[in-house]
Amino acid sequence: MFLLALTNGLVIGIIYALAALGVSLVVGIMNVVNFAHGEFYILAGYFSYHFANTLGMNYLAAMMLSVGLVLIFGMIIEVLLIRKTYGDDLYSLILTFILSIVLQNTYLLVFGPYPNKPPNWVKGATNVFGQFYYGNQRLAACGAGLVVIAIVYLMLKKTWFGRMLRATSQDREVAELNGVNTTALNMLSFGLGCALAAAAGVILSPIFPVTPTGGMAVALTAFVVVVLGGMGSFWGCVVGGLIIGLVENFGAAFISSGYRHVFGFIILIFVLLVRPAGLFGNREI
Amino acid sequence: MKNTKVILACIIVGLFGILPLGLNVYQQHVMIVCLFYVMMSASWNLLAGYTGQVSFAHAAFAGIGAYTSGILAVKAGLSPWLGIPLGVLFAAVIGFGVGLLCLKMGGIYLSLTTLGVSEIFHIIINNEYEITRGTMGLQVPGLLVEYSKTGYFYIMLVTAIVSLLVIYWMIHSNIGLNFRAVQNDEKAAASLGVDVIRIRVLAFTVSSALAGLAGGVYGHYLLLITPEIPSLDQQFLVLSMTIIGGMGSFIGPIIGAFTLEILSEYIRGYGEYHVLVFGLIALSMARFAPNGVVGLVQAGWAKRSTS
Amino acid sequence: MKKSMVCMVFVVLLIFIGSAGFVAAETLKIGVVGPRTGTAAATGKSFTEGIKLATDYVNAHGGVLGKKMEVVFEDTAGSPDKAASGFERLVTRDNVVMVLGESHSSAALAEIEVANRLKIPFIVAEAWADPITAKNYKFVFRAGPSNSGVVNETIAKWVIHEGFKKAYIVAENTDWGLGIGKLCEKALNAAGIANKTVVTERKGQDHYTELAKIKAFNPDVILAFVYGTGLHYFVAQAGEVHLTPKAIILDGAGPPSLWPDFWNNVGDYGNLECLVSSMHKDVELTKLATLFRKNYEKEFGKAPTDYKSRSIFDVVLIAADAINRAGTTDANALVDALEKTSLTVTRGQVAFGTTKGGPEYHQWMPPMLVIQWQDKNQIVLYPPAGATGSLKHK
Amino acid sequence: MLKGNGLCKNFGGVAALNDVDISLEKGSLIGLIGPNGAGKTTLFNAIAGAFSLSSGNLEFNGKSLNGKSANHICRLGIARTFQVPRPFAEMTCLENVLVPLVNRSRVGERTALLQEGREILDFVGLGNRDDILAKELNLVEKKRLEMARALCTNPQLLLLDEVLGGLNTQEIGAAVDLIVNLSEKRGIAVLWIEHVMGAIMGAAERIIVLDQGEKLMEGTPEEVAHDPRVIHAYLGA
Repeated sequence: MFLLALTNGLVIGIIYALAALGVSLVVGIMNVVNFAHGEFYILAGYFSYHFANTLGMNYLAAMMLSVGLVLIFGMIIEVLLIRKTYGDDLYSLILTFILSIVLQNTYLLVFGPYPNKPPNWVKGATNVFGQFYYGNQRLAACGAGLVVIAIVYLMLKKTWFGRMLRATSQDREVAELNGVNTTALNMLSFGLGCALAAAAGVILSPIFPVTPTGGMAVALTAFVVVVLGGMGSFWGCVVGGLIIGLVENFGAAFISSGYRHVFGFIILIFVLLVRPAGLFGNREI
Repeated sequence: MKNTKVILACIIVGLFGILPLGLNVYQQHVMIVCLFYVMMSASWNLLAGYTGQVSFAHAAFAGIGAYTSGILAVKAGLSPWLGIPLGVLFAAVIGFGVGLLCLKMGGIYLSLTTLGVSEIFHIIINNEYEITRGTMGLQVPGLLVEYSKTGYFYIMLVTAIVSLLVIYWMIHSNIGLNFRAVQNDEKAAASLGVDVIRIRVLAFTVSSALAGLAGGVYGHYLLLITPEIPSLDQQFLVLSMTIIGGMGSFIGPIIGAFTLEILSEYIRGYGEYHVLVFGLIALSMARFAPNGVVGLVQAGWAKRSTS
Repeated sequence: MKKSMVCMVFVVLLIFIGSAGFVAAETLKIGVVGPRTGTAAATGKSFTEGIKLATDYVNAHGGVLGKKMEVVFEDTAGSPDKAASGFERLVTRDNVVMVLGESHSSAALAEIEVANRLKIPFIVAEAWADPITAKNYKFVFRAGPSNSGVVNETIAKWVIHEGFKKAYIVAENTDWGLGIGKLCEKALNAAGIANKTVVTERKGQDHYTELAKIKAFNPDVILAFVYGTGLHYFVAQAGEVHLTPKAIILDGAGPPSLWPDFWNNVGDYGNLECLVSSMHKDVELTKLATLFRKNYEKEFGKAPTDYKSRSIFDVVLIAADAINRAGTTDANALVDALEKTSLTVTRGQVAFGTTKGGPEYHQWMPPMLVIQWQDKNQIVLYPPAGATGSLKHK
Repeated sequence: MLKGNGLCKNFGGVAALNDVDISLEKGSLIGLIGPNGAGKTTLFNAIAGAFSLSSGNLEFNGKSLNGKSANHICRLGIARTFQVPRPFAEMTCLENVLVPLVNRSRVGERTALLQEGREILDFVGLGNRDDILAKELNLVEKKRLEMARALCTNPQLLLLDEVLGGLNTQEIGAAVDLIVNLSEKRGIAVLWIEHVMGAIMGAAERIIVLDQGEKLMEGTPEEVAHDPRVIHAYLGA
């Protein structure tokens, strides 16, 4: 039981971190909390399902294409809705909150109420520690999650685009003075945030099939992880995801499975009381 | 000037007083629901529109009011007439606590924390189904011995008027001035002697208590208290109504609540589409007219007076 | 000052627009309640299909009281409070003479209170909780399964019939899940079958923890009372952790295992899963059942899967029949007519119980089947009279 | 009246203030100068209670200010202005000054307070702008509003942060007169950060010079102007 909770906690933790990464990025750079994050996740899940199952595409190509389409969709949303709200973080929160409800109901209309699941990449289960069987798809998703996280890390630290993003997230005015086109950058980084949600969506939807209203739970967990880790902090996101994953699974295994999600919230509130800016946050709030 | 306002208010209240005579049962029901949303939006507006604390736990506080009174009625046989005040008190106490918890947080941190609080509350209701009956809903006794729509209409009307009077008094007193100062610039307000902590916690407590009141009366009107009352969907409605009406103005949420509730009754005929239509209206209002109907009217007025 | 006056006038105007009367109906309206949105929106879709076929059938056979029958389908989103207000709206706004449907017990329990208060006959189709009829409300009927009926007549008998020794009950935390879970516990204890129960959240996605607890008990059969997507997750994950196919899962509701995406969501782990259903193509009890299948295929271009489309079809027919026999829309006369119902529908001949005191009052229990998926074919296991095969283990 | 010993403030390991002593008498007018990033505004924030000190002691009229909140310090009689004006943008000028007035004393008739508010707006030269929203004011007017609000708290010590920036020569003259007037006629002590050297050198009794979080020197305007360390700090290397 202990080992199962540990394994599941780590795997789910990585997955949480991945889902939260997009939120964290957008908060860090634009100071916008995207309430509709989960809906972008769901959209990518539906896309990859329909590309792979309805159109018969290769699952990898379906995933890539879905992420790309959500990236573009995210940029369109930025232009239409988010651009007007810069500087007023609550305004963007309210707008994206309404957007999330609109998207949920659009999905219900377009994709129908049934859960949709893209094909598994791998089959079967692996016997872990000789103790229990663990789904291969979950292990694969965990691996894919790690790969995406590593790519994001390298992109932030090593590329020209990443430097520009970090410069902007530290001091927007200075970045502007140094010739960074922040309008274009905002559009790109919002799109990127959505694309990360999409990446989480295509990786996870074979395990947890997508439903029109499924995005809210994803977004909630992502918010908890981001606030816990500290808004805009890369490592905060990863560590926060792991903490929440482990706490929830150990809580569910040894205390009460019904209160699984409450354990995460309680940890969050304790951390906020001690460190109002989260574990890795240093921004003045 | 002040007199015209008072007279106008009296006329409207009077009109409402005789309204049930001209309405059928269904229309009376719609009016009662409208009044519930008036209370919810106006009290959320007190917190979000006047102190800038965009809480996502407002519906949860309505739930606290409703469940406290409902559980007391079902488990202890307490009359709702006593249960509702206790629910209000309990909501106020929890609101005070959440206000304290969120003190050091601003803006989105506060919003996300209240979201968490609301979620915890939701999970507790779902898990303690032996007490709350979970998603199944708690069937509670009514406020009236003999069920009567007209009776409930008047109860709701009186409660709404009392709530609105409390809110009106607050925003036009020194407290309201401090609320707005805190919302505009917390640091500047503190430097000018505004006790920011007291003001923020006060706003949370009062607003939560009013939500608890609205939830309690509503629950005992529906005779059924479910996790829908403290749900995020409900929060969405309250937020949309306030924004569409006009956040930060006294009359805005009242207009928003009536407009959207009546509108949603009309578009309900479209089945699955109604929430979508509702959301699209809210979205375009929030995007293109962030000050709501009141803002539009004011802008129109300003235009006319300058031209 | 003038601004607020304009606003006030605006409010008052709106109220009076809102209060404007509604045009009187030229047709005779019947209301249906059910989830068109929310987690069980799929049921709403099945209901819509069934309603379409039933309306066409009734109107092609002369309508009701010489008028055309029209069905107004009100969304409950699966939540009790929306259900109660939706029910009330059907009666007060649309002036329906009777209300039918519902598939969530929690919603139905809220609706029967309204039906009783407004004195409107209400025929429940697919909400199984016993108290719905056990409350013995004069205006409430059920032409569909009840928890105790399903457990005592079908599930428990099947478990004994197959000779299972250890059972695990998985109940979602709703009126239906908890209610049927308790009844199962009782029935299994009475039969001396070792059993344990775990309660899960309706919207839960990750069941690994619960599955580990179940695996430690090593049951022969898992009675899963989880509705909707939750069941798909559960079946897939149970397969992943190698709990199945050693243990057999029974979907205690049925439809989720029949939804179009079931196979896609659970993959091979769906093989050998069992489910409760009231419909199977080889076990058509009446001519009407065959007609229903034919019409359904003609109308929608596919075979009917979710049996709830047929349940609502039956209930609409029962209602139309009662109205025509009563010759009036008076509620008391309708109740009298319903109590005297003797109509053959797709699932057999309907007759409502009239003995007060228990859940049998105003209840008609259609026969239910236990079906097993064997290589994507539905094999009827129980009752033995209708069996088209026998239980397969790995 | 104000006494500070060994004031230190660290931001993530960087010392913004390092062992600064400060002392002010009633009615005095002290200038605070130093290059950008010298810690002037940090010192203000520490005195006004915007954040707490890392170490050191602050006393006002014999009462410790350590750990006191901003509003508490304001009620003790210390008022401040902000370098970048922070008016309550969505409120009228009169409402802006009403905020400190109603918080100064819980009792008091609204009409009397409104009267006092109008007088103070008049005094800073915003007499005809009562009902204008603060966000519609120009920079100079915003600075005046900032000053008016600070005065409405009825302070004994006024902390002014660059109130002259962006003003023309004539406006500077008027502003300096107003500040000197406060100090001399009303007996309000003023601690004044300013970059417009001519003005502050002419008006202040004494000048404190900060550089890189440390107190470089304190003296009369005359002494400061000729001190080589100050010249070096300003011109830099």
